[in-house]
Amino acid sequence: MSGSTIIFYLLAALTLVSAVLAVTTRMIFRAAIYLLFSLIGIAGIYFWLQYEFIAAVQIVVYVGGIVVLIIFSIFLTQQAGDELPKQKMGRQLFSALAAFCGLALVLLQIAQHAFVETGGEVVAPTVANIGNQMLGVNDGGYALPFEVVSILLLAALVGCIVIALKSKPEQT
Amino acid sequence: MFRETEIVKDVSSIPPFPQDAVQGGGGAGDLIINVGPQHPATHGVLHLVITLNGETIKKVEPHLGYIHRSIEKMCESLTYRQFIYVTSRMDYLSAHINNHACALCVEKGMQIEVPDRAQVIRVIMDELTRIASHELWWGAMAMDIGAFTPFFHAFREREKINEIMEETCGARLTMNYYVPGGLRADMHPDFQKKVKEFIVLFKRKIDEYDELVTGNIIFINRMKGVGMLSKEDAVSFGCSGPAARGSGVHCDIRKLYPYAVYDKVEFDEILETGCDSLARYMVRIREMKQSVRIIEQLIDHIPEGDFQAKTKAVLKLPKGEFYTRVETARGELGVYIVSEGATTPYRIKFRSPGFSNLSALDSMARGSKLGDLVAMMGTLDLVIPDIDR
Amino acid sequence: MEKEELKTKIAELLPAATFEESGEWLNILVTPADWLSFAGQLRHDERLLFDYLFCLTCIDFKTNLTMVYHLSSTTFRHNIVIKSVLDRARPEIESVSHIWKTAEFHEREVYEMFGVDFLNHPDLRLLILPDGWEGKNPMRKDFEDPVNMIKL
Amino acid sequence: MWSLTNISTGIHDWLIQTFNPTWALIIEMVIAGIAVIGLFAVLGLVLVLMERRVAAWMQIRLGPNRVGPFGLLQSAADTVKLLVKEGMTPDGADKFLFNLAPFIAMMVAMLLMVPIAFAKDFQLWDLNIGVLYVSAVSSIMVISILMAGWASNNKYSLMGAMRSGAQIVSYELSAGLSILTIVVLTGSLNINDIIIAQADGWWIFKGHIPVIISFVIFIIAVTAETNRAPFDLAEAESELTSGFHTEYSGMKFALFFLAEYINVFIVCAIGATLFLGGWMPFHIGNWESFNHVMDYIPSSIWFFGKTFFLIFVIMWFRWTFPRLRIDQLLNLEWRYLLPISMFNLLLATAIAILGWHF
Repeated sequence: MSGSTIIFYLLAALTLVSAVLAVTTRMIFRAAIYLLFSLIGIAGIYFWLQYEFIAAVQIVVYVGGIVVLIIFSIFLTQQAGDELPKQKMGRQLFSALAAFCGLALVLLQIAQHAFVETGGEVVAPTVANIGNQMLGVNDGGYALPFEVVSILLLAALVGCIVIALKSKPEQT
Repeated sequence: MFRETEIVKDVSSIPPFPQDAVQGGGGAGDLIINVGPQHPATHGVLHLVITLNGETIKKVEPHLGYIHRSIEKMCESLTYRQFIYVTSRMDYLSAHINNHACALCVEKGMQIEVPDRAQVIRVIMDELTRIASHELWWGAMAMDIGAFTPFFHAFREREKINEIMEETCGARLTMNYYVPGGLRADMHPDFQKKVKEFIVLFKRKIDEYDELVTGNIIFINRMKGVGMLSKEDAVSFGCSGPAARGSGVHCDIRKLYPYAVYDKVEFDEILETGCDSLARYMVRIREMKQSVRIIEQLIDHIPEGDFQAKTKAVLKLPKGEFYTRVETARGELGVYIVSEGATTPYRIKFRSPGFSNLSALDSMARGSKLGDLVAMMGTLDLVIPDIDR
Repeated sequence: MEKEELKTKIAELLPAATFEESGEWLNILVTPADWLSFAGQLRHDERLLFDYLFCLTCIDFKTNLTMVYHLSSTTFRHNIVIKSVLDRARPEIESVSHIWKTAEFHEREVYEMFGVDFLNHPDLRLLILPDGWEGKNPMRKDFEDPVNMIKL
Repeated sequence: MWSLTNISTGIHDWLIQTFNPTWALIIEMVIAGIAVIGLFAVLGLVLVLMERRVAAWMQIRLGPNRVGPFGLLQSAADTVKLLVKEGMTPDGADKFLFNLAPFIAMMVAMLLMVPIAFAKDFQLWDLNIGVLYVSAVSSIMVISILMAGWASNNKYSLMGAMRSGAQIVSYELSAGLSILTIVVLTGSLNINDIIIAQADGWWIFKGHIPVIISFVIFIIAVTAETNRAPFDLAEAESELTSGFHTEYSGMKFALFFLAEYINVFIVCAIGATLFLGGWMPFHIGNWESFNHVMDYIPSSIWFFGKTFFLIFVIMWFRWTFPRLRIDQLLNLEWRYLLPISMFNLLLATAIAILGWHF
């Protein structure tokens, strides 16, 4: 086993173990932190694949944005140190079933499709290439999805501001 | 209660902080925090229970008594010569002025004529004390706001005053220099020279203070419109001193009810009408300059003569009630002596400026941010032993 | 306003008051029952306007407790002293904290030190003494604390 | 000429010749790790001493002057003190997260060392997205503060953490935008490319006013991001005693303390790299003779000189300004810095496209 493989397995283990812990822990803040580790593990795998740009974006968006958002909502709603109540048996069974179905689906897909080596030339994932691809309007360009997503985000932002402005007069 | 004789073995027997005792607070989403008794913002053992909604203050409730020494009760068993020295420990930053108030009260009761020399030296000492106190306030307040450096700059000049005090009174903080009828000892031969040197230095340095802090945009933003205390409220809360003069209340005892030689010197009563923390800040800064002005007028004209009037060995105040008030660095200090004709006061009450000023804190702080609270406490210039007594 | 003028004015407002002129300021003796309405008049009367309560305290004369209010006017600069004799066994007087806001703290101090009960005080709790203090009032003359008090 | 490059290439060549590639890589990693930890320790000691000396100088006092010659060993003595102190975990705290938080802070600070070019060709990993990497990884920093604030089960800590979270998330925007100004002018995210692009003059001199504006905004934003005064609301000791690290003691506190200083070093290093040319000596256009004279000063001295100059500036802020209030802090970012830096970025883009820079 080469050093590179060991690193891969370590990262994969970090991702999986913290993902499992994130759903099994009954302390909500810890769950958020385990989720964070899981996301960092994924970013690590991107680094391992030498997709540095994707890895950095993964950290910026998920760690710097989403997890901080989750933590803030925990701060504003929860009491420190409280454990969540234990879930009912039925719910536990249902979620286990759902998780198993998801896993089965993924495994099925992997089993059905063979991984073929691409014969084409290797495209270096440099920033310039990513930029060209992202804003390209030619074949394989992502300009339209990019713009659609930004409009979606803009709509979400405007919605947030509207909600934030609305709740003010109610308090007083 | 934990007396010295009892040793607390079981930590769990110590009652918790009175979090549930807060009235009107504790609603949903409210956060109750204890600022003090050990907290960097309180400059002493003051305990504030603050109800917060987010960063916004809903209620401030002071809990006092951590340094209460029952000075009033103590004075009931001390003679009229002795009790003056206890008052140096009240507002330790204006020890001279506290002593002055007590000495004045005893002199009023005994109808002692204080020699001119003692009067003039007393006023110079009082004003030096005021400068020293305001300097310490300036440094400590800047530190509350987050600027550390002014503290050391202020202490550099305060040290000069302390040296002058040390030479003449033998002490640096709790001076005990005044006795009924005059002064305990004559001034040090170098006194005049040193005071003049200090004044020359200080006039230069006070402009430096303005450059360092007063003109700073962050500082002005932190102070302006913070801790509004309207003129009516200031009077109603019994505020006095710079805290009230920042709201435009004409309350300088040195002008209204002149004592010692304050009616013979020229100085201005500083009034600001901003009603906010910046106004209170400016009052103190400008007051230091007025104090310098008073000292300048007197330092070359200290009359010759006795420094102490001839008094009887045992002082006995006639039966009756005597009230004197002086202007300390924090405001109006009243001394109320009820005498039954004995060698000790029957009842003595110190109307301390800090106690009344503190009572205005709650109404000032409501609705402002937690960060503003330190600015307000800074500009009220609270000295905790003065409040607790 | 001079002492005499003040005296006539106050005699108009409260005929039951008794005066004492030995001290520096005019001393007025009122009964606890009269105090609240009289205080309101002192504060709001256009010729008196006593808006500055600069000292509020209590004296234990062993036979009775005497409340002492030092009042001043920031407009006319006159001072008076109000006294009210309370029953030592059950000292009670109306609170004036809604007339002069500073009275709130001073009354709390007098409450714990002398045990005077201020009626209608918004928040009559211990201020200086530690929580859970029970028993006697430290500033009364008969207070004994063998542990902490040193008798000279 | 003596330089760090020769040492590093020498070691690399020797390792490649002596061991097989896997082992050579592992040994190189170990050496790099030890070097980073060593640099950490040294930087921590130096910066703490420097802070105290700068503070003392501004406050007309002497500062540490007893331990060792000129007090140079003071911070070593402090470290020993902190190491042997009891590290307490408060009752009611979430012990796992409470103990984890300082290590996260430390790890983030260590990870940030990766793309920094300390001297010519002396870098741990020449990432092609170096600048993006720094701003991405530094965003994990906020997690450690939030974690510490939450896990302490202390209201002061929680409030400090909330403040710090709001502050860091906001100021990351302007810091990022002012970094982008340089990225736009250079056309690369790679730190080495950015430095090479400054061979004929540092960006601050040849980038016209937009670069100067973004430099100022960068310094303000990173001061806020590292929780330094006048933006030290997260640990405003006159309001929140010590903010998020109120409950920490002993070595765990020291780790937070150290991480703060290392972060200051890193942001200053990034600032020096982007705006002041990193290890690039002071060059003026194509004036070969002058440039050649400047090249005689080793590149590491240029780098550390610039970085420590910026660190001094940030320390100067701390000992001069009063602290802002939380709403003023956020207003400053959202009302002033962010719009200015957005407009500034547009301006810089126009300059880059039209080729107006020198």
